[in-house]
Amino acid sequence: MTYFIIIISAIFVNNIVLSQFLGICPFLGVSKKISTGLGMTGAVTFVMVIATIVTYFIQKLILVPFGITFLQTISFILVIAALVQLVEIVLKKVSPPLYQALGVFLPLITTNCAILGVAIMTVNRDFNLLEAVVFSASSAIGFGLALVTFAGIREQLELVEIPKGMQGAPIALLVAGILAMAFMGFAGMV
Amino acid sequence: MNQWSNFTKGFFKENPVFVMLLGMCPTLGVTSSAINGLGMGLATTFVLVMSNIVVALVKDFIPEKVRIPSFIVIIASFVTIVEMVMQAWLPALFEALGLFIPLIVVNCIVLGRAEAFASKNSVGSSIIDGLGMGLGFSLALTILGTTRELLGSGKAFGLPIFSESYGMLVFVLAPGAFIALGYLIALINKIRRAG
Amino acid sequence: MNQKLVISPSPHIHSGDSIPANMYGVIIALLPALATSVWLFGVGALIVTFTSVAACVFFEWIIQKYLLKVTPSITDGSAIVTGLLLAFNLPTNIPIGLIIIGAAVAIGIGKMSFGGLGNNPFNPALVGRVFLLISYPVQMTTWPTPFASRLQYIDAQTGATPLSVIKEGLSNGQTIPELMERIPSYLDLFLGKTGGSAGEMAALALLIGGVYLLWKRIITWHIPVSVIGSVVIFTGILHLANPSTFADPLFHILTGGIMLGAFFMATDYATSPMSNKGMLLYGAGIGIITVLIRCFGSYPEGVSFAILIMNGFTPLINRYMKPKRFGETIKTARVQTSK
Amino acid sequence: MLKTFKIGGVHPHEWKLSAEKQIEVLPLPKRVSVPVTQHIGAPAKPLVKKGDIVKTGQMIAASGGFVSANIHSPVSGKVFKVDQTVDASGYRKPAIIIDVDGDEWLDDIDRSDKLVKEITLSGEEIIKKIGEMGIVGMGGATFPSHVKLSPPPGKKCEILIINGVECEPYLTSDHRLMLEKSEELIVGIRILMKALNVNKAVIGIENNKPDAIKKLTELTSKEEGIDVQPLKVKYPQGGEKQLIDAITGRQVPSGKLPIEVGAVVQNVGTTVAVYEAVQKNKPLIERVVTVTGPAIAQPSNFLARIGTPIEQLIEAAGGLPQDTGKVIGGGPMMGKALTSLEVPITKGSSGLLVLPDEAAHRQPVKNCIRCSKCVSACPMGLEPYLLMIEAEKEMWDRAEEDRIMDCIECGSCSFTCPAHRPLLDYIRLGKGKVGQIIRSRQ
Amino acid sequence: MGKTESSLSNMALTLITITLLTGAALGYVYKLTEKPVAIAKEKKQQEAIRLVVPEFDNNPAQEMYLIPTSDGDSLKVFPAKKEGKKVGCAIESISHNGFGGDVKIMVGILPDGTIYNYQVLEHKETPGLGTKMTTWFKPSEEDNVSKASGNAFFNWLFGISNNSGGGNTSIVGVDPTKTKLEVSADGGDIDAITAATISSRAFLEAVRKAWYAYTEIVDTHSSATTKEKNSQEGGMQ
Amino acid sequence: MSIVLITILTLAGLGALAAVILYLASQKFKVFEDPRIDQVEEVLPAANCGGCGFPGCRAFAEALVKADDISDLNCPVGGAEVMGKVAQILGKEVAKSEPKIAVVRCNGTCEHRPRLNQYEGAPSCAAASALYGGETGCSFGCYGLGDCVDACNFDAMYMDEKTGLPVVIEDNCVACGACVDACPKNIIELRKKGPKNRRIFVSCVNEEKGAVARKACSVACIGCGKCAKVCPFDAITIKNNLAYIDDEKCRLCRKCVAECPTNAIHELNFPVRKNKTAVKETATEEK
Repeated sequence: MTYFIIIISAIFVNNIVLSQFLGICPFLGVSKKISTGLGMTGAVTFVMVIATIVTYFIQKLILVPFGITFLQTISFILVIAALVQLVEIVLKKVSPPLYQALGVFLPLITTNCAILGVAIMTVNRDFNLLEAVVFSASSAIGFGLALVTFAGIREQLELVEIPKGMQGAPIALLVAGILAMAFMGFAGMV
Repeated sequence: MNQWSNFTKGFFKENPVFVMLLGMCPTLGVTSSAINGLGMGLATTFVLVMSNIVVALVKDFIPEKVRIPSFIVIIASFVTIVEMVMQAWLPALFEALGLFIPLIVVNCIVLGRAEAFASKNSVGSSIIDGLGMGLGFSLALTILGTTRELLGSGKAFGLPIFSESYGMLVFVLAPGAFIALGYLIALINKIRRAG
Repeated sequence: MNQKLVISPSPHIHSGDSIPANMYGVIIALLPALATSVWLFGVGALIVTFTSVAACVFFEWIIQKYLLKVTPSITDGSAIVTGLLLAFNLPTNIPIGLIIIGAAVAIGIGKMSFGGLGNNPFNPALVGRVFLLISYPVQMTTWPTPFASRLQYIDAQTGATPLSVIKEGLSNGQTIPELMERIPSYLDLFLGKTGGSAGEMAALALLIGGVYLLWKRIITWHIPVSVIGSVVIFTGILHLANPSTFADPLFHILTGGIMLGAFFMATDYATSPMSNKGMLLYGAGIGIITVLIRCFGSYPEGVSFAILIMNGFTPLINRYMKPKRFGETIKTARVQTSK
Repeated sequence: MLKTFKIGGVHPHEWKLSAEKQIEVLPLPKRVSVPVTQHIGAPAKPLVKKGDIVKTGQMIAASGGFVSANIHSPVSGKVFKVDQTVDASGYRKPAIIIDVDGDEWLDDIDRSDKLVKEITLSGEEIIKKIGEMGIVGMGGATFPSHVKLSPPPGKKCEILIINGVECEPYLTSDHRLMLEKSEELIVGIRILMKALNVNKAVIGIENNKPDAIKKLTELTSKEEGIDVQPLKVKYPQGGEKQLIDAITGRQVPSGKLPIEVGAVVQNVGTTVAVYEAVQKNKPLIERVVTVTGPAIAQPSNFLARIGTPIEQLIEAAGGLPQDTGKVIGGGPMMGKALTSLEVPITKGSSGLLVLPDEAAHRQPVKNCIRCSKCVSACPMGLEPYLLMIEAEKEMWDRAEEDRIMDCIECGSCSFTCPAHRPLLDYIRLGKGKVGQIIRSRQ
Repeated sequence: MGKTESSLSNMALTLITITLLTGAALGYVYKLTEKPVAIAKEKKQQEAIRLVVPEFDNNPAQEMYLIPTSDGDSLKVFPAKKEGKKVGCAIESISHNGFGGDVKIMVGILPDGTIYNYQVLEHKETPGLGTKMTTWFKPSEEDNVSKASGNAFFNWLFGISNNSGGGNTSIVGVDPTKTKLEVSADGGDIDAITAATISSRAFLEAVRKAWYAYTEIVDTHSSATTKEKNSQEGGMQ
Repeated sequence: MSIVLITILTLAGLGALAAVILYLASQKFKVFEDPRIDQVEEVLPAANCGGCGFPGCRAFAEALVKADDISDLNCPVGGAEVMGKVAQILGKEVAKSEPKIAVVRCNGTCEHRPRLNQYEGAPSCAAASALYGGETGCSFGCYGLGDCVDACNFDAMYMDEKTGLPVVIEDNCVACGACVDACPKNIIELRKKGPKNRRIFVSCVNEEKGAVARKACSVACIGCGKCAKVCPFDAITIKNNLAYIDDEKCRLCRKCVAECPTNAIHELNFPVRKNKTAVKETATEEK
């Protein structure tokens, strides 16, 4: 049941984009088309799970035993940056179709604070490995849910005449705000 | 580019938040009050200036392939320093900003300026650039923080302006952050077009 | 012949249908519920409805005239519908200031920021309602008791809604059969003799309005049926699984905003899907999310949130659930050739 | 049992003002102008030149390709000139203009009223004859009939459908034809059945023409293989694909011809013309035209020669009313607004509708409120609101994906739109553009 | 480009150099801030304790000891003494049933069993609603001040009535044996924060837990000497 | 001191590991790519913010390298400076050819061309042209519904309310040709801008015979051929009853302008004509 709670919490109740404010840059940046949104979601899920696993071991095997948890930020981001680059290089060679689908989004992910944020949250919450994996995967799905929904709305808004002053970022933020408001309905569901 | 305009561009013309839409996560995440916004802005400014200096200093020694990792390490170390210093001397703010302090490291503004400006310019102009951008960022965060605090709880910088009971709670919460920023950007756009 | 002939592409005749006709149809359909509300809550219902409608029309007019600089279109009735629906979602003892804020948010944020009628991806009345609910939870969750103080407005005697009684009781460890004692009979619920927002409790009156809308072909059956159907099925399953924590389906559809939501809010043109299949999915989504929030969330009622959330999914539904094309029964190659 | 098509459709007011009016023969005009393009496909090549003397029924322009049709002189007289004349669109198109002098017909045309039942020609000969006589689809599409009757190799026609639906409001020409030329119609069907080598034919008639249904049912009760199918009144049932769906339950796949589902559809008027061509050797030189409109003094059905200026028809129906705002060639749903009254009647002119000024104008356009009424009205299951926006914003890729090319331009969407949006205007535009793109891709 | 080439040795060398330098810098700063961080943390705790119990002159943090509760948590108890005499004890208590997660509070209980004061240490409740718990359960002076500050017209417009502050909201000075520390909706004696019953319930649960823990100390070590002994043990921990 | 040591060792270790793994991986999994992508990426800010609409700077670089025309791609972080450099690398700046400008070849104002009917369809020339020939007797002339104005991205066109014809704002026109493509009647043509913006052209595209054309529009070209006869440079040809002035051959002598019986030939930006000698002078000057 705890896993179920983690999943529901990460996807709906504490959605990383709509209530935790993580990953806003790609949320606003890559949400103009549904297809791009889907690709980004795939890439984020992939990297987020791997990054969480790797940083989990770094935390448990290096930082905590040596009493140097203050190095969390720097070592996590170093690992994530290297990991993203590694995944990109490997994917490009091993599976070009997958690279086409996901790889193009990989550079964006280094600076996606959702990845680092989820990695840090995972260790802060003292999850075990399986919980960490479940948590990161559902966070990524929550990200994807918000992103794709948002992209859908934006695609539809492309078709109508938005008042000039509201075009672009303002209307996107407004939609995100209303979406966040709607998602507050899930409050207390865990 | 003259140094003065280099410094001031971050305030309005190229404001990282309102115009370039960078660093959105902390912008939205910590601005439930003006003071938090300001604190976050200043912390980011510090990291921005310091990493700009260091990147400008070492730019010629870094091989291409490890450029990004190197910059990230430099930035991350300053973030860690900020983290520790705040924890020691500003524990209240440290708690209020929470997760977003380590996340300065992935703030697009910091890495973006390091890449776009500091890695190509002298130390002096990098400082000015970092300072200008950082203060512009702080300004934006403070404005947004004040707006949200005022609308949400009737206060500005913690000082009561009107009774808290009138406040629209939404503005303190996540949705209000998006909505307030959306309208602020619309307003800024209008001013920019008019000006 | 001295007159110039008019040239226009076909068709040259029109059905005579118009936006005002649809909007005023909705308004007429809402009248029975308004009457019920006045019967139950008296002057408060009138004040809230009037303020809300007036404020919505006013904000629509002022924004169109001075901010958007277009010809105001308040006569098409859409602002009145928004005002009515907003009012129907508010307690009848809500302070006037909040109604005005709600109307400003509904029209300003929910509708005009997107360019006005038809462009808004979210139901304006619900944007206003949810905004108020989150901002002023205290005022938004104290409802007057029916018949208790029909001549009083703000200081009316307050009571709980059946849903909040259930939610409160369950978290106290009581069981559904125990709590049912404290709830009016289903007949009373059907007639609307219970606490709740201005226009949402009178299931019968809303049903009459809904039938009118269906008869006038302003809405189709798809959304109301799928909303109510999915609520019945989902709560039915839960009720069968554990009758002591989950109330029965009839209770669920008679209480709260299900009827109002299913017939009037979810069917909002601009924010609901275009294809019949899409409407069914959308309605089912609303039903399921509503039950999830009611049974597992911390809010006693979830219709508003559920509709807003599904509004968010509407563009995706429109994108991927196309109407049944002519000739689709025979599998054919797509127009676009693979090369 | 009433049948109808499955998806969409609307029900406009019927306005069949001239339903009770017998077909009258219109007097010969003084001068006719016969456009060389009266059909879909290549223009016909003129065979006469200025000053030539022609007889009624004489071929004056020859088919310009496989998909094209011969054109015969509707009158006898002298060719005034071979030049351009204004067509219904206001564009100038080549036409043969003939000054009428008497009414001298070619000798081999049988002008008697005698019903010739026996079909002597073979199937191939019939098709050849139909081609020679310049028969085209007279419901409005003007597709050359001999082409339609020659299924592509490998495809077999299983059922012949006779279109007596006349779903357009106001129009009654097919209705009158079915009543007044019922026996000729039946023989025409037999001829077509022979040409197509099928043994089943169904006449589809909407339920608002009970007299036609009754009469034809009586007549066909003796005929084997020919049935009358009453249909529920719904527009656009006269559309080929909708009619096939209504009668056979089969839906023609996107981008395919009716023969794909084994059906061939012919209009009532065409069928009668086929009878006359095959049995009486008479080319297509005249047709029944309904002249109608709310303000027209005597809404009528005229048998008019091709090339007669519409002015003369309107005159015969009581003249142009004072406050005329719009003159439409065809029905109100799919007809074309005419720019001038000098336009001649062509093979595809099924009616003339004169609308008063108050009914001629469009209402102001409002925002789309996404009510989805156009989606439920579209008989092709498309999303007109979306296609319009896509055409307006020039999103051709998405328009193609959303099957803009399937649109049959029936106008149900614009008819039903409460916001009075010019949906079909833009969809038509988009169809043109997307069509170009598709062609350029091949 | 005048930049160093991307060969293996160069790459590794650069990264190692940079990490070496930053590592050194970080280690140094860590050393530098280690103490202040610890002090800040301690100060925070001290502050919290000072707020919830009467004046004392010992170091309660050093004398802290743990008491397990029935549901598996262990609460920290900080005895406060003045001139060797016990003046009260601060108990750090927690509830897991908050609206947004755990609610962590510090409750001060006087030797006579009444609640002296409390302090909310950590919570994730809804701002503007559950967050009110920081002041809601204290005597209502401060609360009324802010309520009275509104203008009468606006109060009417927003439906804020001035007379709503008077309920039984305070737990300060309350003797839990006599007052039922539950929200009134559940049959208790304390009025919940308006529209935040769940938060109030969680808060009161934490207070009850603290109080049960306290009674446990009193019950198991009823004599003054055992108390003394216990606190010494605590001190040694 | 140990904590400092551990810190240094940990970070250095992680750094070294990252470097080695990345290096080995990049060696082992090398994939050939257009080297210009790297060059462009080099210039880009590498903020990977997604502000350009592409997922990351590299994707943007690829799009830039692939794109034929990079003028509508922009990097919001780097701005014009960066885009300039990108253009340099890719060599995509088009060499400036002889300046051209859009010219509207219809003079069928409400005055010259009486309206015969009234159009009420979608306000789009393309839609109207699919339907019919136009509100006047001339089925070649301007519809006046402004598709060209909508197509213009440079605010270089507007509809003159009085004449019902589009007007080109010369200073803004960049001769992109969008209006030319947008016009269903092919009225708009890109012509040489001419010295001092001086141009001569036939402001009509009506291919009807003279009488018909004249009847529809008082300033139509009737194809009389007088201009062609008078032209000393053979710049004027008559085809389908319509004169056309070849801007490559025209020397702006203006003889044709005076000759045209319907004033269908327009001259732009010439000084007011005083007498014949003055005309000749200007003409020679222009050479």
